[in-house]
Amino acid sequence: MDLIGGLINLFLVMLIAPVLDGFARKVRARIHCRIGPPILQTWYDIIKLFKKKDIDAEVSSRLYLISPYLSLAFSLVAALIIPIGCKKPPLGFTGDVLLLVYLLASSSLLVAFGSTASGNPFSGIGASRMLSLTVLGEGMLAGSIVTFSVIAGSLRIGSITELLSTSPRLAAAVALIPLAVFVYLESERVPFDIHEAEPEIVGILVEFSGRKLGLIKYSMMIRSTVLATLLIDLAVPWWLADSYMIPFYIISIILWLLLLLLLTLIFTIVDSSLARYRISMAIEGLVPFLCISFLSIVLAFLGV
Amino acid sequence: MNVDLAFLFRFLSSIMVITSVAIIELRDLRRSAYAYMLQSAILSADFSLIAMMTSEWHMYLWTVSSLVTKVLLVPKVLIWATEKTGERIEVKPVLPLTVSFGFEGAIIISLFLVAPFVFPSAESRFPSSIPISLVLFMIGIFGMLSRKCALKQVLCLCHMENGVHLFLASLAYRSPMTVEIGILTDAIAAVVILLYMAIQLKRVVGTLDTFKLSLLRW
Amino acid sequence: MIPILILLSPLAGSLISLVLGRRPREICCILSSFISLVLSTTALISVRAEPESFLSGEVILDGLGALVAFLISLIVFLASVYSPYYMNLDEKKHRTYYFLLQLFDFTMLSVCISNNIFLIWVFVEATTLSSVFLVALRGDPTSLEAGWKYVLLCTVGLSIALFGTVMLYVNALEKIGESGILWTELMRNKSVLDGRVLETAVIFLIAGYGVKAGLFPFHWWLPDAYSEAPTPVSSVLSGVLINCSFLAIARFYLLSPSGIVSSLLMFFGIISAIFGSIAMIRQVNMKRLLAYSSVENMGIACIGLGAGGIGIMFSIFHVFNHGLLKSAAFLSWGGVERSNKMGGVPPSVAFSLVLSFILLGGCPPAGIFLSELGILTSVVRDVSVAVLYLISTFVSFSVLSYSAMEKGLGKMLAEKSSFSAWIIPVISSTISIAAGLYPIPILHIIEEFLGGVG
Amino acid sequence: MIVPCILLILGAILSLLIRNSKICNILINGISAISCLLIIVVGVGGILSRIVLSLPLGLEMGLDSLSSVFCVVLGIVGFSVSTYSIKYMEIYGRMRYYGVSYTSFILAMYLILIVRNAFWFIFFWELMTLSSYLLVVYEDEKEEVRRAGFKYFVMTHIGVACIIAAVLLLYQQTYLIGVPDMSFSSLSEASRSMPSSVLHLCYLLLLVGFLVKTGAVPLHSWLPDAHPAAPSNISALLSGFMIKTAVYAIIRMFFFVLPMEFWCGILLIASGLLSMFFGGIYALKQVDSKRLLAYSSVENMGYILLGIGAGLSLLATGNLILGSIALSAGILHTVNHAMFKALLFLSAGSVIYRTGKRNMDVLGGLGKYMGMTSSLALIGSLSASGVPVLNGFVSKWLIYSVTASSWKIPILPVCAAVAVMISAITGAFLLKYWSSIFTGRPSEEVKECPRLMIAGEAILAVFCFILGVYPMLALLPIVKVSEDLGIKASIIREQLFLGPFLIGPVTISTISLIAVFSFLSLFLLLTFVFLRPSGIKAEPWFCGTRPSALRFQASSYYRNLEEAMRPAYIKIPRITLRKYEEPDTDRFLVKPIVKAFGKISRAILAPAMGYVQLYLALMFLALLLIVGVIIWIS
Repeated sequence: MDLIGGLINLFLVMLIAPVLDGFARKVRARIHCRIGPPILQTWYDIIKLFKKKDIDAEVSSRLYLISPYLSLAFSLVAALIIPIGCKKPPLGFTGDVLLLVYLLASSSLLVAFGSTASGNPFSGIGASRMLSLTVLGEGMLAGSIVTFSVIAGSLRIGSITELLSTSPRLAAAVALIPLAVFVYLESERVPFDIHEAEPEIVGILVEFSGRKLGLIKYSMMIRSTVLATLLIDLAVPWWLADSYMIPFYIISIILWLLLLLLLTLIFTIVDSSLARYRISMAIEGLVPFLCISFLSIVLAFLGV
Repeated sequence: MNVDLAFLFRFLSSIMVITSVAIIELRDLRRSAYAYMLQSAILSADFSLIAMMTSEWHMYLWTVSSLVTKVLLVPKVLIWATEKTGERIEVKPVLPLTVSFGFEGAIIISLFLVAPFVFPSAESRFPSSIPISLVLFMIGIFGMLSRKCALKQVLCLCHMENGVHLFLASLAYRSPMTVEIGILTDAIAAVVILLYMAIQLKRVVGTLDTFKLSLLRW
Repeated sequence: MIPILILLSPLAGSLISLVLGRRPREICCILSSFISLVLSTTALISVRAEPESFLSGEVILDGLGALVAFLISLIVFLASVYSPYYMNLDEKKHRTYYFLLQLFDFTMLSVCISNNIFLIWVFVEATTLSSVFLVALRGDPTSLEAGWKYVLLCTVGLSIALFGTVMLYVNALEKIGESGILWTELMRNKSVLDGRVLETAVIFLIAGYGVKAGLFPFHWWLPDAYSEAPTPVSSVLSGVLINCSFLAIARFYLLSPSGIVSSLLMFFGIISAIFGSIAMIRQVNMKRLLAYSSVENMGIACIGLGAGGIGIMFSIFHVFNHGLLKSAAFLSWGGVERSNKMGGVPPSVAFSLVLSFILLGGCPPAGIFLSELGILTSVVRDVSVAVLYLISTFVSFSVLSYSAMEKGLGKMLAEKSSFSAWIIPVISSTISIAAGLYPIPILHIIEEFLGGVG
Repeated sequence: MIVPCILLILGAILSLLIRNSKICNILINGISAISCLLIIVVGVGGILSRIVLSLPLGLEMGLDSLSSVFCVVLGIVGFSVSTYSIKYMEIYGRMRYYGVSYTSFILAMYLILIVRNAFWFIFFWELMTLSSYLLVVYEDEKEEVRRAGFKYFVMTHIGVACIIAAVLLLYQQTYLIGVPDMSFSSLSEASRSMPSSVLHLCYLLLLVGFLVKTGAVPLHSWLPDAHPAAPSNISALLSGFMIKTAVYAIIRMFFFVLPMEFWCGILLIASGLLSMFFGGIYALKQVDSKRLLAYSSVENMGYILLGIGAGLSLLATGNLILGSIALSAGILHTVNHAMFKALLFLSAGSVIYRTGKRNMDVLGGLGKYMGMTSSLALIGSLSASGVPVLNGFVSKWLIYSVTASSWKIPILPVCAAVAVMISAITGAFLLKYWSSIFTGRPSEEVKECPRLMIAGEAILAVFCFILGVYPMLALLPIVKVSEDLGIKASIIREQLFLGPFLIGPVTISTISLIAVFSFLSLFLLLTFVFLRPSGIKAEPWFCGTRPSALRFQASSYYRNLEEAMRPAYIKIPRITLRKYEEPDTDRFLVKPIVKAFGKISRAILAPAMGYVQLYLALMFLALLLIVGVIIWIS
């Protein structure tokens, strides 16, 4: 069942991720009083990018070529670890949640390395900004995940969700705040879209084009979808089915979709109502959340 | 007989204190050397008195040797050194005369008071020899501290050694000959070496002012 | 009769060298010091727990004396081998130098084997007088100044020791009789002596000989004399002269090793160690730095003496090692001075410099490390003392290794240097390393000596 | 066991005899390489079976799992560094100096691992310190090298003094229990009967002594100076193995010889936390490539100490399984760090070999000419930042997992959270390291490094890869260490905890994860080998500016982050990035002390003004005081 579950996970995530992006674009357009593109527009974009002719940067390392593929691969492996529809993820073991953190971080780190490998100084600036944010973001993520593991007494996502669904705790609620901020941060929305913003000329993607660009964008979407799923899993664990029993499973997958759309809606509204930060402001803005995440560990130990 | 000798001893010792003040305070080096000669002569007399009182025959020898070295040799060499360096009058000392007198008085009084505490069991057959030897010693030190002239410092050293020798003679009069000869030889050798160095100083540095000798610091 | 022969050889050497030519004089000096080295080595090997006495007890050969005599003759031998390389003198000074060097040797050796407390004083004073012209050999203002201070301060200081000696003698005369002039007799009957007078006398003696040993408030002559003397002479002065006075201090201290005397000695030791080590920080002149290091090491040795127990044993061992390494440091620095004139330091000289300096600082394989450790274990009960002690050793270690690296490294020449410029310091460093790695024989001698005197 | 020693000693002697520096160079490094291979053989032999050897003079030797694991690591690192050095050392002179110190350095490190006697341990420890000092000051004509050497020398000797003091305290106790002996076994016996206060003092002294050598904050300040000062192959050895000998010593002493003590573990954890934090954020700021790597070593030592400290405190409180896993994680990270850090230092060395520069602000774009070196450095960087399928990930992940699940010691989960964050910082500064040197517009035209140098690096890179995909290769012998401690290894292996990486009970997830990892690595290889550029090349887009005016300097990579973390850089008023300004604890710990001592020195030397009268007066003042004391007493 694990194998099939894994395949289902992969399939769902790969399918849904661009749709969510399209949904976000639609919502944003509506907020701007535009009609906006169709929801599947992002899918069309990706397919188009895949078909396009590839142009390489002149002075580049081999990593520049392969990093999009690797990034996607890591994001996909991360999708295996996250429970979708069932409390037990397809690839579950003690410490899996930390592996998840690492896979996602590595996926973006590889993109950063790859973009600097293109030899363009602007990508370097983008990469350095991205990693500056990631440092704080990882801290927040780690803090909240450790909180959850302390509360649940386990390092498996499966056990954590199971426990949270039966006995909710205040510390968990506190830990959700930095986690949510991190998920928001990783989905590259205003005000944290500094390293790869639409109106920005510098950024990690500046030298990527064609298939590579498509792969990276796709991998970013998958990453944010996986993270959003993690947030949903930990925030409202009740919708998850206990096992792969078909009816419950399918219901909970539908619930998952709805929750994702809801989350995207919220994020997009926040996104549209905020202005962009300068990088230094963004970094300083994240520090309080870092503190909150470490506070939540203390709360967890206090048994709150 | 013994009583008289003791009185004589005390009398002579008291004169030694006066001579010691003279040695320090006289600005003319030759006069100061003569004062030293006088003091050494009294010291030799003290030695012979000790010899009489204790009937230690080798104290006579000591008398003779101190007569030869301290009364004749050292002043002679000192005067020769003043001639050699051409400095008859010493360099102006650190302290003015009155202050200097005050210090000496204080040293004399305090040592007479303190000595019984420091050397309580060294009761001697020779009245007040220990305080006086200490006075000579300390005044010598005081002279060395307060005078700048190199030759004067040598004189003060000699003076100080007089004190030490008086101390030695009045307490360790039974020590063997070799010891006394050794100690005297050392003393004389030290004085001669210092004088030689003083002459060298005059020749090389051009002055006997030891305050000028402060090139080596820290 | 070995002790007398040990003495005779340098005395004869000094007299003979007056009438010889340049080259023969150097050889004569080397030869005489070599003979006394051989003799003192045999003496060291043959030394017993019960000291042998000669000339109706005036001369003795015990463990302590033999050890220091061995050290003296070794270092004087090394210095005399080194001198022809280093010294560049005109005829008159040449004669003076070799004459006085051997005379100095003679007086120091005499201190080691004298048993008569007055004669100890006489010979310690004689070491000053015989070495003052060695210090002032250059004859320029600074060296004369150093010599002047040296002889004046030491003479005055030693007169304090004479006071102490007289007090001791008078006390002994009453309680023991005529033979109380001998140190061995005093040791044997120390319980008979009047305790308070004994204490006072020993304090005076320590203060007096402390001037010569370079303990803190009395050390002022020491940096001047060391820095102005020609380097081989500095090596002898710092290597063994202060050991002679330390020997005197140790002998008299052993008469009354308790109560106020030991705490006073400890106090002197601590302030000397702290002062010496901290004063080293500011020195730019290496020879002054080494001089302050001598102050520090004498302080450490005094701490050991004052602490008692194994501290005494290790302080004697410390003095032995310090002598070896300090002379090595001076001689290697002499090599650096020489080669600096030619523009750079050859690697071999730099090696000897770094080696001797860091070993002197207390780097492990050397014996000095072992002795410092031993002394530390003896003072470890008293926390404040131990802390001050550790501070001083750390500071001196840092300063010495820093200056070794500053002076020894970085200005290398590929050229070869004169053999004696580096082999001599390396020899004495090696002996110290050997003593550090296998200290049993020396410690055994010291232990027997201490057992012999009770 | 003895053969490598003989070979190395022979090498040292030969290097003294041979005058031709070229032959000498090849000979020294060749002999070292061969003996390192032998050391690997010895280590592997030790893993398979215990070996004990007793020589005269108390020179007992033994190989248990712990020693063997470290031996193998030493062998691998030493072999690749020696291979690398054959070419690298050509740019240096003074081969005889190098030969003696290099061979004795390896020899000392090897013997430290196998001796079982405290005296010889200290002896070889000292030999290692001295020979490494000689290697650090190899370029002693430079002022900063001498300074670094001095600092290294003094700090490690303070450490050695502490170690010796502790061993002597233990040795004293062996007299009391009647086995006056310095071998580890009798010291261990003695420590059981020691009064607890003395034992605690021993612990403290040993901790300080070893932590100095590991370069743990706050005793680290020698490390970032000494590593850049040394030639790069030596830095690789220093960072790759020498600082690990202290880890070995900590494990040996605190787990095997002395009774395990809880607070020692906590101290180790604390210093580990500090090291990883400060090492990480200081590395972020560096512009000197080797200095950056040195701080990265401090950071990684933090991870190792965290693992070992967690192991110690857990084992001491009776959590046998978690504790032994934490210990294994610590050792595994030691192994991994040895591989990737040596690789990174060697790559920095290759850059120095070709350009002579360490300043990352002026370097750039070397990847165009030094393709292989660039790729190898990339593997090192990715491995160090913990990208899965490379080895850095596995051990870091194990450390996080075990600390995050040690709920009984509340500090540990917090450490885990911090460690994860620091890991992101690692990625950040290694990105800076790699990209500012190897990407961008080339700063100068250079040639690729010689094959031998590449080969030396490649060996390490291969190990980074293998240990990343199949960490059980290293973990199996490491778990035996816990077995030596008396914990059944089978129990540990049965814990699903380590599931994917140990041959435990085969579960679906185990297999699938291994499958996934293998797949990922295969994917990586395939893309690396077969993915070809599309053939269409374009100038990088410079947003319309003149390309020659553009360069993203290393010093401006993380300016904003550094500004945000300003409080962590201890009281630096304003971060000036253009200069080589050091956020160094020295400024706050060492320099004030040195300054104060200088002032005291000035003060106490004030009376020494050269006046003989003054000296006399002082002497007599002291004398009067003494007399006063005598009178007062009586």
